[in-house]
Amino acid sequence: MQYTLLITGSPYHSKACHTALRFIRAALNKSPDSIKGVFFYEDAVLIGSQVAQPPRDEINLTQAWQEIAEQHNIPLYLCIAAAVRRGIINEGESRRYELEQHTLAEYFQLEGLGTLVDLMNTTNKIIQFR
Amino acid sequence: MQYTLLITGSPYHSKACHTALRFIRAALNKSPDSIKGVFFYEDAVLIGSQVAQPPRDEINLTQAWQEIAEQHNIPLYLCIAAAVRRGIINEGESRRYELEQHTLAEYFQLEGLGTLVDLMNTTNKIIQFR
Amino acid sequence: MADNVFTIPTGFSVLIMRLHQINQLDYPASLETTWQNSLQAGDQVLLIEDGFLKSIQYAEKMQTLIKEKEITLYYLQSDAAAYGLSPTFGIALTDEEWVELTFAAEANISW
Amino acid sequence: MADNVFTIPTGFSVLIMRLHQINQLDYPASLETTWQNSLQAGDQVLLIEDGFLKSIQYAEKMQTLIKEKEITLYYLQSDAAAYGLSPTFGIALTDEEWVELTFAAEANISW
Amino acid sequence: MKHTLIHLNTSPYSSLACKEGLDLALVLATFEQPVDLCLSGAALALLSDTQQPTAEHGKNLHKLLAGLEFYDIENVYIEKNHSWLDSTTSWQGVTPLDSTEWQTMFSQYQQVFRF
Amino acid sequence: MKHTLIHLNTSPYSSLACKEGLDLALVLATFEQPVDLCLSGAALALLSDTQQPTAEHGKNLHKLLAGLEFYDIENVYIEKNHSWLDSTTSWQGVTPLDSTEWQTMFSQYQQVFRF
Repeated sequence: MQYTLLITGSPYHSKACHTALRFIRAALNKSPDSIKGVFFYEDAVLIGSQVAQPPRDEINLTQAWQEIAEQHNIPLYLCIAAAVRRGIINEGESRRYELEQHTLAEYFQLEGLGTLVDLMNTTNKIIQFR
Repeated sequence: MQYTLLITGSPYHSKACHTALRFIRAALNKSPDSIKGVFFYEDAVLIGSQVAQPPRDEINLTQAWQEIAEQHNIPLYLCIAAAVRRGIINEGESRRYELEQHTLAEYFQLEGLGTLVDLMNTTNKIIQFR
Repeated sequence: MADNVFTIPTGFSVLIMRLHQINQLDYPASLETTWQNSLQAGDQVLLIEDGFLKSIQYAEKMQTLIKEKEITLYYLQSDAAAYGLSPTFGIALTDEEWVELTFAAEANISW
Repeated sequence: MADNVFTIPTGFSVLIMRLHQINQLDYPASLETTWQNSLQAGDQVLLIEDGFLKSIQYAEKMQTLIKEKEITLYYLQSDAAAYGLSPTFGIALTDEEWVELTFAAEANISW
Repeated sequence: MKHTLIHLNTSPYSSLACKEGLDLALVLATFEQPVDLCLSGAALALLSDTQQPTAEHGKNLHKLLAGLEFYDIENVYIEKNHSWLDSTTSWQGVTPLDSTEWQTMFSQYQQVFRF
Repeated sequence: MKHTLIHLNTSPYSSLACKEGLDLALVLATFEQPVDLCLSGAALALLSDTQQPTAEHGKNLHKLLAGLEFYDIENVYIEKNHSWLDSTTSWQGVTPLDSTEWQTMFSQYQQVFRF
């Protein structure tokens, strides 16, 4: 049985991304195939910034999620509309908007809400962290 | 008599940046010298992103603030610690952290909280929007 | 002025009249209590953003607050127009009057 | 099972037992009422993040809720350790048990 | 297929939450997923007919309501007696539920997401 | 010089607000501005002596309390009877105010900022 995580809370204004990290670590530890994908929506897309620099004595949350993605081959999706308006932009979007900079961190990918619907229909349940 | 605006609410999660914009427009219209500076702290620093792309049928809030700064010569300060951890980074900080990208929009500047204390002591009052 | 004003150990003996900026329809319960209890006679309350909706949804409670706490209540004309809703009490301000009121207050607090 | 369950016009006639994830100490008043009223007998409530503090600050109210609504209340051991506070009721979960409970629920709602 | 309830509880003019909730509802409907809406708190302001927000307030989301039926979103619930809106000047497409119905509503969906 | 009250109302482990409020208080004090603190709601958790947060919970801000006096921050107010903390296992440097004192406190500062 596989599950989807939906994260909507800001990494700065809420604990959603932190709590979901604790959850996914425990879940993968218990059964490595239990999570099919993680979808970030609303302010949670801010987690996908390669530019954000947390103080050295604090957890690097973006990096912690990247490690999950790398080690367990779990896709981390950011809602493209929510991300672009919040300044989380990959190279392709950057060119499209004629910008010089891009900010999307490795292992995160921009996708439409249709991807969430797809996860919804191919996994047992969505667990939300807000 | 001059005043300081302190803005702490996220441009995505609150109306602080929108309401303060309405306020500063009315204030400058009434008396062009009334605002000495605007200080963005906490999640409000996200306003200083040059990368964020709001949908075309919505207000471009960063641009609206830039116009205020340009037309009235009002400094827009972002708390540097709050900004760097949230991925709003100028070229200097970008080099310091050995990053390839920078995100700080024109007319915004990164400053320490000491700048807020300075404004506090050289203006009549601080008006907060959160 | 400060003769029978109760003072905490800050050494301040004068209560500073202030403009309370209220921007939420519903604060968490304990904070709602705190801001309402902190009102002093003569204070001003300005409803902005979602706070404007208090004048509609909690009309009775707000009117009681105005009387009991001896405060003056303001809201912004532009918010009333945005929501398409008209409160039956309180003083509507143009954006220019909003600036005047805010600058004129002895102190400001944004809840 | 659904014989005397009241149903709204969605066409659903079965109440789905669920795990309510509560992550705030104080929700805005109306939302606090909504989530508590939405509890059905047999539901589970999991306090996480700030919500953990409900077990300390609102200990009595939470215990009443458990009895009246016939629910089971859980919290995370790691949160209790982080805050250095020990509730006198409710079931403490390891992170692994948290995952089990969450996966096992018929439905989940994050308030 | 999972039946989803999108619960809007924030003002259309206080953050992006209300808009992003509606966006999700419309995408679900587009992908032919059954979805209902319910409105409470400041989100009830969405229903007022006479809104005239400025650009600084935000997008006028009221206009989307008329199109919901086109997306096969047929149920928009509010709690009876909890609405402070004048029914003569607000959107008529809502279904008011009494308290018991409102309270059990949340347990009748496989998925509930609040915005 | 303006006397500032920094009002902490959020948990040290729920967002950056509590930390950023303390940062502002310390900077004000460093610049020799008079500043007091008051704590309510989830911010009272700051006082518990026996905290052991993980990196995911956040920084242990309790440790900062001992240093406040060094910064000449001498007044840390809480509301008497509103604290749910065991006084034997929580920081002793607070000044409990009764309800009237607590309520008038907010009117005794030129500036109040909540975090």
